[in-house]
Amino acid sequence: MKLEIRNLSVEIGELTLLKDINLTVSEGEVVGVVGPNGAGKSTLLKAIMGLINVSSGEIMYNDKKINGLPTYERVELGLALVPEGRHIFPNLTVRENLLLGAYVIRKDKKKVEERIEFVLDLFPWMRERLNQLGGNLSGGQQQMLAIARALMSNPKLLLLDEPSAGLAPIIVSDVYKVISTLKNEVGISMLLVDQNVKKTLEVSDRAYVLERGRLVLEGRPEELYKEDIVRAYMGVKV
Amino acid sequence: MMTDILNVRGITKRFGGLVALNKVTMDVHEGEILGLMGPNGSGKTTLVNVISGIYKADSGQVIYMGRDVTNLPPHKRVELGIARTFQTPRPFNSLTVLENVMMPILHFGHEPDVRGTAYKLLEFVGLEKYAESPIGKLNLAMRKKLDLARALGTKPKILMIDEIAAGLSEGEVNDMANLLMSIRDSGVTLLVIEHVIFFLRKLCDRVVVLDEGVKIAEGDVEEVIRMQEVISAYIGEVIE
Amino acid sequence: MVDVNLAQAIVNGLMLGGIYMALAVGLNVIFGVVKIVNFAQGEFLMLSMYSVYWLYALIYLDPILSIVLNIPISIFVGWVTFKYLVKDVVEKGDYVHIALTLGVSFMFIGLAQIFWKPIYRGIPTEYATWAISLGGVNIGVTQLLILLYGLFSAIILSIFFRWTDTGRAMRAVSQDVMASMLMGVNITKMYTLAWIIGILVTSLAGNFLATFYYIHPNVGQDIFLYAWFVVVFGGLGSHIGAVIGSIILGIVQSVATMYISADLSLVIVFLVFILLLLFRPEGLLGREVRK
Amino acid sequence: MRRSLQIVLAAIALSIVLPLFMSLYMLRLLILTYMFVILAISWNVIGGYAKYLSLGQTVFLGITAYTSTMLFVYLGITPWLGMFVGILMSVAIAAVIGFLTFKLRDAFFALTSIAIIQVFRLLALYFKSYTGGARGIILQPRNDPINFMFLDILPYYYISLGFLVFSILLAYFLDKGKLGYYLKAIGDDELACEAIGINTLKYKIYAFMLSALIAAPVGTLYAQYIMYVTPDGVFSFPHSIKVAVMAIIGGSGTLLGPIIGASILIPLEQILTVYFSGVYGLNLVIYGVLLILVMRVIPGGIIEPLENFVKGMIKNMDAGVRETSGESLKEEKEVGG
Repeated sequence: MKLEIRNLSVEIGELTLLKDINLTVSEGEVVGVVGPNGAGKSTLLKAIMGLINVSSGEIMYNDKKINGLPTYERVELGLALVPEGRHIFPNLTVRENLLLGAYVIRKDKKKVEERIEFVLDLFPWMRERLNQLGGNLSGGQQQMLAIARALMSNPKLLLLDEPSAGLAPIIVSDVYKVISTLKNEVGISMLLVDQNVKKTLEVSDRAYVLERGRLVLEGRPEELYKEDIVRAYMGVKV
Repeated sequence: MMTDILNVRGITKRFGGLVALNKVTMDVHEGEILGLMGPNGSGKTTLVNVISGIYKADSGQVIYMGRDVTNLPPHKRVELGIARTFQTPRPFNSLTVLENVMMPILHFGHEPDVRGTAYKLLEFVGLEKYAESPIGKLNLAMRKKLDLARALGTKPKILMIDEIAAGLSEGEVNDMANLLMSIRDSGVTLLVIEHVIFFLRKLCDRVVVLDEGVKIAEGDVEEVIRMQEVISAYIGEVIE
Repeated sequence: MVDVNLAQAIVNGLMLGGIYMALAVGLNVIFGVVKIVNFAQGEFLMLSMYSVYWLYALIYLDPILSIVLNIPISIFVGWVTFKYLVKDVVEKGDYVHIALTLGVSFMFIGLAQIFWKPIYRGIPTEYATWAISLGGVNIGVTQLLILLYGLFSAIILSIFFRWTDTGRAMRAVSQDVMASMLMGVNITKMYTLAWIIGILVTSLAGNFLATFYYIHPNVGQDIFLYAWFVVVFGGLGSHIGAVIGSIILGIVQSVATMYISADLSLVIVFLVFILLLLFRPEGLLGREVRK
Repeated sequence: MRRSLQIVLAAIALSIVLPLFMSLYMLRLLILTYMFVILAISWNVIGGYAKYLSLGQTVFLGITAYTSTMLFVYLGITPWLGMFVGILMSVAIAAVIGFLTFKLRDAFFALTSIAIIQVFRLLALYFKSYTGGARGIILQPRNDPINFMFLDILPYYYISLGFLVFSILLAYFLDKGKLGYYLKAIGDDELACEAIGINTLKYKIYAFMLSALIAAPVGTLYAQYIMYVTPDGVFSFPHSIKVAVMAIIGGSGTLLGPIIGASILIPLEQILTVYFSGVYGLNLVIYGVLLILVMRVIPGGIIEPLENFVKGMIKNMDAGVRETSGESLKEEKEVGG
C-alpha cells in the first residue's frame, strides 16, 4: 500500500480549499494531519475518496492515478473513510450497518462472516447490540460503529475524519485505544485527521500541520513544537 | 452601569439523545461586540437558532430588553430588533443585489425612500457598484456582506453573525472586521460566532466559550484564549 | 351481529384497497430510494394494461399468464425511461421532478390516445365473474387476486429490502447518500434499479387489473390519484404504511359509498386525507422529511 | 423604457382594431387564448413566484362560474353582479385553503391542490338539485347585455380583452411591487425570509388570494360565453395542469413567461386540432414533450432564450441606427437594461 499526493489543489468557485498539497502514506504507517477548523482537513480526505472534485494535482494509490475514479471503485481498491459526523445509517441495525461496510466483498459470504467476527472482537460490546438500530446508539458507540463499518471491507488504507469530534474526553480515549490497537496489532495504514492534537500526535508516526489549505509543517511528532501548533490554532503564544 | 440587551437563561436544547445546549446562561451588554467561540459542534449555531426563534428550546428563557421572547416566532423577534446572518449566505437569487437589501426595508416600511435607504446600506458595506447585478456576480465575501446589509435593513438592535470569517482570505477577514466595528459604532450590539481566533481578538470586547453545549469560559479575549480549558477544548488536550 | 351489508362494504373496501396497494407499493419504492415524486406512475400502469390487452388480442394470451412476457417488457420500459428521461434530473429539486414526470405522463397518455384511441376496452376472461360467497358476502376472485398481489409485492419487497445486499444498499442510499458511496455502493445503479423495480411492481398490477377493469388511455390518471393519496396517507416510503393506508382509504371509500353516496365517498376520502396531512404531514407511518 | 411603452400601446391598439376584420374562428381562438393567458398569470402568482406548485388552479374559475350562474338562474341577479359575488367567494376560499395547506410543501402541496379541485368537482356533481349534476346548468342564448349575454361574439372578445388587460396590470404591479419581491424571496429561501422578519404564511395567503382574484372573473366570462357550466368543464383537473404547464413552458416566475406560454400553446393546440383532427391526443404529446424538453434544457422556460434573442435584435437595430444618426451609448444601455 502506498498513497502519494502530488501538488493537489481543490477550488470551488473562487474559494481555494486546498493548495499544492504533497503528502504520502506508506505501508503500515499512521500519518496524522492536524490543523484548526476550516484548514481543509476534511476536504483532503474527501478528495482522496472522490467525494469532491480535484482542481489540479494527482492522487496516486499503489502508483496508479485514481483522480478520476468514482468513489465506489476507490473503495473496491482498498480505501475506506470514517467520515466526520460518523454518518452511520440510523434506521439500519448495527449488523446491517456492518454488512453495508462489507458491500464490496459481499459475494464472499465466508469472508464477510470473518470480518464481522474480527470487528466484534475489536468491539465486544457490539455483540449484544447487533439488532439495535444505529440511530439508538450513543455518540461514542456510533463512532465505534463507523470505524467498525469501515473496517468491514478489509481496507488497506483507513482514513479517519475527526473521530473525536463531539465526544466526551473519556470516550475520546476509548476511540484512540482502538486506533492504537489497529496500528500496533493489526498494522493497518491510516491517515488520521483530528482536532485533538495531543491524541493525534501520540498515535502518529508522522504528522502534517495544515493551515488555511496549505501544509505548513511536517515531521515526526516529537519534531513538531507545541508552540507552533498552538500558534496555528489559537494565533497566540502560550 | 452597563445595561443588558439580551439575557439567555438556562437554555437547554436536545436533538434526540444529543444535548446540543446544556443550561447555557449568558448576557449580552448593550453596545458591545461579544464573541461566541468554541470548537465545531459545540452548540454555537444552535444557540443562535434558539435566540432567533428557529429552534424552540426545551427549557430556559430568552429575555430581550427585559421582555421574555422565548415563545415568539422568528419574524416577530426580527420586528423587535433581533437579527442574524447565516453561516452560508442565503441571498434571494431571483432578486438583484439592491432588491435583496430592499426586502426588509420594504417590509418594515419605516423608511419613505426604500431604494435610497437600501443603496446607502450597500454603500456602507461597499457593494454599491453591484446594486443592479444579479447575485451570481458576487463572490463569497461579497455575498456575506450582502447578508449583513440585508440584516441591517431590519434596523436591528442586536445582530448575530454566524461565522462570517470562514472561507475568507486574510485580507478579506480584516476588511470584514473593520466593517463589523463600524456597524457596532452605528449603535448595533453584535454577537459574533466564530472560530477564527485572530478575528475575535481583533474585534471582541468579551467572549463566551462553548464546548459540547456547555459554557466553559467567559471574559476578556486575551485572557480566555490563554485559559487551559479553552485551549484543550480547541486542540483536544493540553500538550505537555 | 355484523350487518351483511356492512360486511360486504368492508370486503369491497379491502378489494379496492388491494388495487391501491398494488400501485402504492411501486410508487413508494421510487420515492423512498430515488426521492422522486413520479407523477407518471399511473401511465406505466396504463401502458402495461395495453401490453396485456394486445398480448390477449393478438395471440390470445391470458392476462395472468402474460405476466411472464410483461416482466421483461416492463423492465425495459423502466430502464429506458430512467436512462433517457429521469437520470439527469435526480439531483434537481421536487419542482423539476414533478414537472418532468407530469410531462412524461402527458406524453404517454397522448401516445396511447393516438395509437389506441380513447375507447374503453376490456378483456373478457372467464373468471371475471367468479366469486366466493362467505355467509352472504361475495368476494370477486379477480379482485381477491389483486389484493393478494398487492400484499405479495409488499411482502416480497420488504424481504428484498431487509435480507438482500442490494436491498440493504438501497435502504442505505435512502438514508445517507454520502455514507453509501463510502461503502462502495454505486449510487446511479441503485437509483436505476429502484426505478425499474417501482415500474415493474406497478406494471404487473396491470396484469391483474386488466382481468376486470376497463382499459383506456386515462385509466392511470384515474386510479393513480388515489394511489398517491394512499402513499402520502400511509407515509411516503413506508411499505407497511402503504398497506395500511390503502386498506383504510379503500374501506372508507367503500363504506361511504354504501351509506352515503358514491360521489361523496370520494369527497370523504379526500377530506380524511387532507385532515391527516394537516395534523400529521409526514403521513401515518412516515418519518419527518426535512428540507 | 419608452420603446416598451410604445410596443404595449401598439399591441393594445391592434387588439382593439384588428378583431373588427377577423373571422369568427380567429376571434374564438383569441378569446380562448386570452382566458388561458389570464389563468396562467393567475397560476404564476403562486406557482411561479412563490414556487408552490398548484395543480388545481381552475378551482377559482369554477367557484365564480357556479356562483354567478346560479345567482342568475335562481335569483335573477345579473351575472355582472354575480361575478363580483363569485370573486369575493373565490378570494375568501383561497384564504381558507391557503391557511390550511401552505404548511405543506412540494409534492404534498401539489397533491392537496389536486384533492381540493376534485372535492369541488364532486360536490358540484353531488348537489344535483342546485347544480344540475353532471349535465350542469345550461343558459338560453339571447341578446341581453344587462345580463352579460350577447348573440354577437365581439362583445365577448372585448370583455375578455378587458379582463386580460386587468390581469396583466395586476401581474405587472405584482412583479414590480412589494408582494412580488416577497414572493420571489419566498420562492428562493423561506428561512431567510423569516430571518429578515417576513411572516411567510401571511404573504403566501395574500398571494393565493390575488391569484384567485385574477382567475375568478374568467369563471363568469366562460359561463356566459359557453352558455353552460358543468363540473367537468370548470373544476377541471386537466385544465388546471395545462395552465401550470403553459406558465412553466413560457417561463414561470416571470412577468411575460405565462403570457408567452399560453399565447404559443393554445393557438398551437388549435392549429394541430385543425390539421390533425383525427389524431386525438397529439396535443397532449406536444405538451408532454415540451415540458420534458423545457425541464431538461431550459428550466427557466422559453422566455430565457427569447429574451436573449430579442435583446440581441434590439442591440443590432440600435447599432444600425447609431451608425446613421450617431445616438449616444447611454440610450442603448437604457433599452438593453
